[in-house]
Amino acid sequence: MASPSKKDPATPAVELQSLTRNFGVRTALNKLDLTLPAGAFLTIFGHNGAGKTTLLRILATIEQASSGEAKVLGFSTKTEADEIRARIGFISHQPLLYADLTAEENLLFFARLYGVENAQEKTRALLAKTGLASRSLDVARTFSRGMIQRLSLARALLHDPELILLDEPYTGLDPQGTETLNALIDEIRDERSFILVSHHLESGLERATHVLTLDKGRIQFYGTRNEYENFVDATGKTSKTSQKTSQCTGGQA
Amino acid sequence: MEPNAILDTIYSDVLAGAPYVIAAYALIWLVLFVYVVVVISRLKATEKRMALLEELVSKGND
Amino acid sequence: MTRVFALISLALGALLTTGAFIAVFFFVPIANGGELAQVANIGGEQVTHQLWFSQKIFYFHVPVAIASFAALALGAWHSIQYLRTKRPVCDLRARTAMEVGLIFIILTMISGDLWTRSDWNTWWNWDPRLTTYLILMLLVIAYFILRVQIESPERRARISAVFGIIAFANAALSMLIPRLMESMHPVVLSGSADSGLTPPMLAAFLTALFGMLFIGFGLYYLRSMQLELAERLALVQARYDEAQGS
Amino acid sequence: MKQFMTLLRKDLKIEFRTFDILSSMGIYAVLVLVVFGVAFMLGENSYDITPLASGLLWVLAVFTSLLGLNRSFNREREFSALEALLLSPLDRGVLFLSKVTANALFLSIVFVVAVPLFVFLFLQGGVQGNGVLAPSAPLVLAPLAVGILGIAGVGTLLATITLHTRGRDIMLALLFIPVIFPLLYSCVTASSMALLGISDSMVFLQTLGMGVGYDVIMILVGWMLYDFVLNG
Repeated sequence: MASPSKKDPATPAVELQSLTRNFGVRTALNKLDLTLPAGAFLTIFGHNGAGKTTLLRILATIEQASSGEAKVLGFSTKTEADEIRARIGFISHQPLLYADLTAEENLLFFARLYGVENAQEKTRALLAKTGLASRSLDVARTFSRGMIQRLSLARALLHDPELILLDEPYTGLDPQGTETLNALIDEIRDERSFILVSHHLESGLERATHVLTLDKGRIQFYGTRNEYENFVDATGKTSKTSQKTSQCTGGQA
Repeated sequence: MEPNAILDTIYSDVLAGAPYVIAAYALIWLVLFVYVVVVISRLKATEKRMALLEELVSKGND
Repeated sequence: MTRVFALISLALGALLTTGAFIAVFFFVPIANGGELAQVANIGGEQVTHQLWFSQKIFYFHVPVAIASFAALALGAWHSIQYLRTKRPVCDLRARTAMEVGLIFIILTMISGDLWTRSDWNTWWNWDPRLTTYLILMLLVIAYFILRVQIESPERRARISAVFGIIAFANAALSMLIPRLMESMHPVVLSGSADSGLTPPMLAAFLTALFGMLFIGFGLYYLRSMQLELAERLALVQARYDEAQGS
Repeated sequence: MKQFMTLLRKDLKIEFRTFDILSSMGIYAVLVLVVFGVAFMLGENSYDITPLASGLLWVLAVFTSLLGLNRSFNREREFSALEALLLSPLDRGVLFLSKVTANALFLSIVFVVAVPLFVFLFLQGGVQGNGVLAPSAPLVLAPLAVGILGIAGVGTLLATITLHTRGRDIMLALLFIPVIFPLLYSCVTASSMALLGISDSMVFLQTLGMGVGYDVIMILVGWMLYDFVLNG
């Protein structure tokens, strides 16, 4: 598994063509059409059950769409899933790790699984970057919520992904944890693309270049962040934290 | 013809076996019959509910 | 229109089986049972064998068994179709085929058990063939219990499709292995069912077989129509409630 | 192939650190033997169980492996590690085969202890005058090996299926025993032949062959269908 070659920047990070996903009678996603340019930072808002997480899981090739086409980094989720999996990192409120392996063993295991060449150095570097070097020999089970989140972020960065998907990563994090997570995201921000699913308007908007709001599986709004701000002012959409984007540091979980 | 031992052995199996053979056929027929009746009655019930719904829908939007 | 087609097939099946039934009990000679101690001359005819009356169950027992195997095969086929095309109707058809299969397996068990009772006068002996059918019954019952256990319709269809295929592969193996094992030992069972079938017996057997297959297919078709209608009804009902609600 | 080794090494590393599966299976096997002992040997109505030996051995095999298989995915369930595997560019068949190998290894370890214990406890030809085993007794290892491979193969597949159902462990038993029947049938026959003396070695080999055939078919079916069983 050669390390993922950089695609030419023109290919969009995500292309959706009438993407639909229904669970029996309920429609979770209803004919979504959307193109996200490479290097963008998309934040997805929406009430519970609006289809945010389902969309993310389809992009991450964990779930399949009922109909329609979804392309990630130019690869189709139906036919070239493994190509996509080699190029995306996924962070969610679930740890996605092995509880009985140590921090270092976890990273080494996933590095080898992703076919990363210099697994040893990569692991050590990431452990240092996420401030877990001191705990690298401790079993993940003994970690605090914040440390697990950082280890999960390290795991997602092992294979130098081009697109990083974050599914409500701030849930259950203390302010200090959110702080370090945001710092880490900024550090690796260079021409990678990001998709963040968040309940929290505040922290979601800070880094967003594009915003998507879903309602009952349909696109309510999709555009750049400035367009979103005008859209919010124009419609005076009342959402409890929709005041102008104040420069607060870490958003409350 | 006086009771002939051989005759008894020949037919012994027939008499002993007979009730079970008949029971087997009867049960097979019964189970199939019950199943057919159940399926048809369910089919009728579903159709009735569909008709009811269609009527509601047509009444609803005119 | 399709309902008529199903009813025709059912009627044809019923006709054939009753025809076979009449033939078996009135025309086809009773098969030969165990050897007699010595040849007896009754009414001028040389009688050499005990009359094996219970063999009469054979004419329905084996066709029903074959029909159940065909139903499982149909179930496995629709399961494969579902995995390939993800169309919910395939899952529904697979489920119906398994249900009809279960009915026929139960019939095979009943007739097999009664045959055991009349031949070896015990209600149950661990005869490999009969045990195989007990296992198949458990397998299909497990299939339905598995279906009930999974909530999300999409995963339930996928998982039961996989188990449908496993069940069929297993059914084939469960049928094959006991027979192979038996064929290795010198055949002990005297007058085993399929050997020594005189032409009239064969004719009766075949009519019964096709009759059962037609009944099976007719039932399958009727049942899957009923389920498809119920499914559509649920969809329309949900849409209607939604329309009412919002 | 590299991924297969990585996955296998991970399973072994976690197991030898926590002994989660081995301990539960080992203890369970001993308990089953104790129940056999009490049932057959206690008091004056003790029986000569040599003719039953192979059957009892397989009762032990089936129920011990059921327990182990149920726990084999615990480590994937905790911290949602299974989803992490689904996210990686990993062929699902490789994941299936690595899990089957790991489970087969764990089962073999438990049996390397349990079978001699069984012989020690029941077949010593002691006071009850239990019949001495046929000279071909060591041959029983062949059906045992075939059986363990089959149990691990089918067991892993069914354990993945019942992973998402509500009543997990009862569901696995419900699916496992009907599906394992053909393998059980050939293995029990083969091992009783081995223990009680092989009259016709051709028959023994053919019975064994059927067990092997079952393993090949079922593991192939599992390998092909694993992707459908796994995702979400």
